[in-house]
Amino acid sequence: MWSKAREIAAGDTVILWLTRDALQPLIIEPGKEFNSKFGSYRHADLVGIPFGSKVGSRTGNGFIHVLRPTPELWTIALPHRTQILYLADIAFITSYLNIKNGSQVVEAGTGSGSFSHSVMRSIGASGHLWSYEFHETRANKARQEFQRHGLSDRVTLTHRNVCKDGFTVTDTADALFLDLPAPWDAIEHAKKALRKDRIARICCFSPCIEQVLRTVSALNDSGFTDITMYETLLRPYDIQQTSSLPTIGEISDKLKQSEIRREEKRLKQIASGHRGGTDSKSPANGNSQKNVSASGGGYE
Amino acid sequence: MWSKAREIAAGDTVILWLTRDALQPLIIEPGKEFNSKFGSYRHADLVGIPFGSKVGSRTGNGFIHVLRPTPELWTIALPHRTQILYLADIAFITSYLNIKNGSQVVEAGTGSGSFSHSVMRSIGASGHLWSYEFHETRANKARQEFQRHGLSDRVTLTHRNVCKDGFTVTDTADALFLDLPAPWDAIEHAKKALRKDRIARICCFSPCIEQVLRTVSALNDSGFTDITMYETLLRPYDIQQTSSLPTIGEISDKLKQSEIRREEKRLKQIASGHRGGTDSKSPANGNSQKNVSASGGGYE
Amino acid sequence: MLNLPKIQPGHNVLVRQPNGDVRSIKVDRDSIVTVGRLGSFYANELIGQPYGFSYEMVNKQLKILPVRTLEEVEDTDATNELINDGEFVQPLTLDEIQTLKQSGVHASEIIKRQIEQHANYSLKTEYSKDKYKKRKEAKYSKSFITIEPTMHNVCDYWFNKDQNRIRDIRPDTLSQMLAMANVLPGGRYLAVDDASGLVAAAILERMGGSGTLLTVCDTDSPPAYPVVANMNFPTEMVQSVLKSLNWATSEQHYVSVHAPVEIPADEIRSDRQKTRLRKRKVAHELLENTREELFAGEFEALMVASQYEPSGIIDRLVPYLAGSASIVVHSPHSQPLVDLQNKLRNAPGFLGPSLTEGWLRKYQVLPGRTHPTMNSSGSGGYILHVIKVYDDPTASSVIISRSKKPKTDTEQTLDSSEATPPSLRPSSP
Amino acid sequence: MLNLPKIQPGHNVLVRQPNGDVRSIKVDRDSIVTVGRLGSFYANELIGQPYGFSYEMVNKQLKILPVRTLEEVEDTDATNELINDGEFVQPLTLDEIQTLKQSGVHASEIIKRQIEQHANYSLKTEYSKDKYKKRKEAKYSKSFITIEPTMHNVCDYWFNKDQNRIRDIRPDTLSQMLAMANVLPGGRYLAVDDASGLVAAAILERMGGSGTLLTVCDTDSPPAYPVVANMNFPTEMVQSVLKSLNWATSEQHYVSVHAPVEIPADEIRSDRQKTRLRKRKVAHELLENTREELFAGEFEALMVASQYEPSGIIDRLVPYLAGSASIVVHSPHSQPLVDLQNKLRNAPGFLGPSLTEGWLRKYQVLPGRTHPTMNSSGSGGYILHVIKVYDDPTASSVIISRSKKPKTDTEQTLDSSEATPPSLRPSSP
Repeated sequence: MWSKAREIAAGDTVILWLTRDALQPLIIEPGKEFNSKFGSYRHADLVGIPFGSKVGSRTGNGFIHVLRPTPELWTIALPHRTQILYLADIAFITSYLNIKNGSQVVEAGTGSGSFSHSVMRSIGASGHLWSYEFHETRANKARQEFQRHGLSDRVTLTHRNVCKDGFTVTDTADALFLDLPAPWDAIEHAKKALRKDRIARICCFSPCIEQVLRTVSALNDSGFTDITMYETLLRPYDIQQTSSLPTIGEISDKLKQSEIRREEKRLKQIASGHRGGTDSKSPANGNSQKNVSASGGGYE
Repeated sequence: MWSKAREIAAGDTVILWLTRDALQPLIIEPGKEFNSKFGSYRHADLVGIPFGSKVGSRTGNGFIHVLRPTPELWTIALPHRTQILYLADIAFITSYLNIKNGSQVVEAGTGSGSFSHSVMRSIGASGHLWSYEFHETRANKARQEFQRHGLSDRVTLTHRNVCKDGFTVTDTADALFLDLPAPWDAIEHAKKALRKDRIARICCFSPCIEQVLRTVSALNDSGFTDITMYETLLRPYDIQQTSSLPTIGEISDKLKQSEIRREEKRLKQIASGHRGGTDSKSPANGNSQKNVSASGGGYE
Repeated sequence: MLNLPKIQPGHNVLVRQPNGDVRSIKVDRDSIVTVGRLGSFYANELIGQPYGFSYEMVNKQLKILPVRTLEEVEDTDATNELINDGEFVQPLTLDEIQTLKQSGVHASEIIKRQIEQHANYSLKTEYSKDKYKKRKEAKYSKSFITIEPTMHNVCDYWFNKDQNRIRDIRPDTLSQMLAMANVLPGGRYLAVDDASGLVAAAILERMGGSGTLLTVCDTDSPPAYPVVANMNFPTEMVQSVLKSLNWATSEQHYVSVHAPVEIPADEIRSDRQKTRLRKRKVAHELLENTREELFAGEFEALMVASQYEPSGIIDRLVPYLAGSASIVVHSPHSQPLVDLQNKLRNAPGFLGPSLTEGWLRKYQVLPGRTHPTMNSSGSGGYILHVIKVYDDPTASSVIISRSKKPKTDTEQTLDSSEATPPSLRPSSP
Repeated sequence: MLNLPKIQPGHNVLVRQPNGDVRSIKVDRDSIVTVGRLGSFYANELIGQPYGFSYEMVNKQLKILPVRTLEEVEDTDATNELINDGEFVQPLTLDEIQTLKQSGVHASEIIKRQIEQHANYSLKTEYSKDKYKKRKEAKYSKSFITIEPTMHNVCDYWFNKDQNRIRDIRPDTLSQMLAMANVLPGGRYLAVDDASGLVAAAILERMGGSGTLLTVCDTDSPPAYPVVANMNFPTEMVQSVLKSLNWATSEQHYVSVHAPVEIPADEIRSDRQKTRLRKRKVAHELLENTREELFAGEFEALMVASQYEPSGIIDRLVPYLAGSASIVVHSPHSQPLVDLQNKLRNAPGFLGPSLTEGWLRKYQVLPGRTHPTMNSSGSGGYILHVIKVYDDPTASSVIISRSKKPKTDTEQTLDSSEATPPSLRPSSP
């Protein structure tokens, strides 16, 4: 997979962390430059420094962090060719399908390769992934990517519509994952691809309820058991304001002081019995239009 | 509806709060006694005291709180004849259907009357509820209950299977609520019951997704628009432990002290070179089996 | 029908644009109303109309559009297999579209032409086609739908527009608060509303023009409740019911500094001065009456959605509640209510404090494409609910047998004999 | 096939009873195994079997039951309209059932007889009938299903059995932790596991027998990790990988009080004494080697699920992490991680701290009756994730232009020039 060395070398794929929302993969090719609004960097300057280094811009106006790729960082940084799966789903599916060192895994479609990378991380060198993609351009791009990441020996990528033409392996997969618009069309094929001598598992991912119901029905018709449906999310935890709140005693005091000030003004007006020029826009009845409003209130 | 007087009178329905999980409705009938494991109380003793009073048992072994009924308390305390709707659903449906003072509302089925009570609270004396229940015994029990709660003029309760026989009103309802196993069979009838001169609203409550989808389809076929589906819950907020955590410095010190004690023992053993009787079960090698474990750890 | 809601001159009307955005427009007689960037129309076209119609703006006039139901989309064998990513681009140039628009071509026509020119359109799945059409319609249609100003819709509008100003109160949360407080027509309620009047508006609607709502605010003048404006309540429905004090004037020992001034008649120099003195007297009487109304007590519920520390509010207002009244306190954050709950647990006079958080999920309902909408709008805040009761200290000492029972959650029982801060002790009957 | 998991003598096997409860049973050769109150069987019957079969216990022997798929229930016109509430009672008396059971009648026969005697059965809807039959089956069947000890299943078992002992780590949470820490075969990891070994077990499984897992524990002896026992790992898969220190022995300035004692040969009085001295030397060498391994650093991730204050743990262990390594800290409560996140935001050497909470929902999937299961098991806890980086103080001073940009969330940028507690400064390269 990606480099495991301490220091970055020419040819390595790295992930540039520009900001939390701007991550970008980069292949180190000395001679080239990386330019962005976060500064300018020579690839050559990154060679030999440890992964995880903060690097200042050559031109002095910014910095970046250079990270070792992981499937999780890749998922955030990768060029999206399709809607992709994110961490919560990937992690849960991997866990539920019991994908681990040595697992034989089948997936369709490859899509942007987000799940593929995570699977290849988990199965190690002794496992294997058969990945199918019906969209030819996407398949070719993914193939190049896997090669560049040193994963060619862990994965067999096939351009094929599995719903029509089935899988290329039989009685092989420990785990099979379908991320297709109509997974039910692939269930019978999937059954053939799964190994028969032990428990093997299938997961079908669908955004819409109708798809799920139809898939459940197809799985049941094909003799699968223990069918369950899960939804999972990873929610950012919002830190709650802990500053102490103002009290009604404080606002009460403010209101009283303000009333005294207005009263002084008012008594003056009543006593004088005539209307001063500067008072013309200052209302003089009991209910002033000028609000004393506490912090954060802000009525308009 | 229920008494609005400050003090409890004979004939009033009250809610007895025994514990948070044990609430019970009671009709005050002087001469009777209320007995439970929370003590013994004469109805007569409750007459004349204000609603919301804590009352000690006559026999001195317990107390209860005597509350004014509300639809929410009634929902918790009522005799359940069916699965009932709870606060989150009732509140949301009431809001979404815009049930308010003066609303003309239709519901089927009546069930245990939980939603009915809440509706009659919200519509006031100028509104009306038509409630339908296909189960005769339940219908009769609900009718008695509504009467006892002084609600007979706000509600028309009919024993009827609305899926087969439709509703008794046409062009009348501002809002219509279906809590039926097969709401889709009642949609065409419901359309007739709803008023035509303004926006009128329907809500169908179903526990299963397939029911919802079939209902959506039926609503759409009948020409309803703006169909949405909501799920709502009221989750108790669990207060999180805020006590400060032990530090690794503390446990490190404990471990060191324990090691010194064991070392003293061990050196004594080595020096003496023979096995003391009491030491026979005390392991003497580098890894003692006796754990120093910090609070809360508790490995077994 | 009596309560047939029609759009009246001066109403604030919520309208939904084709892209889903909701705006509030003011419909004054004889004015021209502008709807965002969509266009404008003569307000009189809308006056007298019931809510819920869909209109298209044509030469500043409104054309009612037919109602649309969901269309079943046929699921064909087509997939997006042969469409290259990134190639599904705008088939008409921006200039071409501009020219079509200026020549007065109808939106549906522009969409049709785009589809015709779109090389890959026939290769797409029916779902993709449907999505594409809808997106284009949202972009070119000059239509809007009027939304009935129900409390639910108005709350939803504000929540989407600026949830801070309504202190994160979502429609489901608001509905729970109303249910917990048992608000009903003709009741008497106390409220503290720093949520732009959302809570006050909801109570006012439930009261239906009878009863009393007394709010305590943090301003000299009667509080500005902008949400109430969106409800288009008839004036009398508000004026006969709503009264306000502030945190100073609601104090029992408060002495008004602007009590009527007795000025000898010969010293009154002008009519203007006379008017002022009269107004002052009226204002003072109103204030005193409102104070008396508060101090008379026996309110049926207290609802709080405030920026101020809640236990101080409870201390101040609970004495005016009737026995068995509900106290409902909302907060966007959990901590203030966790603290409050802990206080109330150890105070007599409060029964069954509970702290809850609402959870709401909306689903897109389209035939064959039902799924939860993922804009999970975070929290709608937290609600503390507790019932005011009259304590009886003599009844609390014999209960050891009960409090030993596991899972019997009666906090009152456990602590009522302990010392409690007098500030949390409500008035006894 | 190599990794075909079969039940071996000595394994801890999870079995699901008809009522849904899962138990762990020990399958020792030639023993008799008891499954709760259901019955018992000869362990040898199960040895050598693959996982996932359903068995019925008949005379202490196991009979494999046919696999069951979901049955489509026909939706008839029947409703529960004519059944009186409370009347749908047990049609056979307890005595009658007991007699049937003792006479060796099969469970399915008891259920059939109950149904025959049930006056209202034919009036019920098909759904109700199905529910009734299932309930009865769960009650009388002496069957169980073996569950493969995948990490997911074992975690789920512990979560349901005693979630406190695994610090509320739910299967979804555990999977997220593993993904965030990028655990892979052959890697080198640090872990603090006060969660009964759940985290250690998960890392060990992912490592597949190669690499190093160094855990730091709070006990004198190697930590007891009971969850690991449920995984039935081959011994070598654990022994070659797992090493442990405790909070004392992992300190850099720690000096072992039981360093080898050099006793003159003539003073050694017995073989026993000799053995002790040798063992002592071995233990000491092992300890020193493990310490050296820790201090060599360059670990690829740190995972923490601990009862101890987390920032102290971070201070202690982060110096031994490689650049770009992930730090993943779990807590059942949010507050300790909120505090930690605030600290890390202001410390150099930590990139992108994020705090998340997992959300999981399981659905009952039965034809026509799909709905979320309502035992929403509360929280699976909170996870803080952050990346260890090598700070470059010279690079941080020129960044004002960036930090002014709205929504650019780089906390490091904003504070890296400020004074930070040295305790949070990781070792520099």
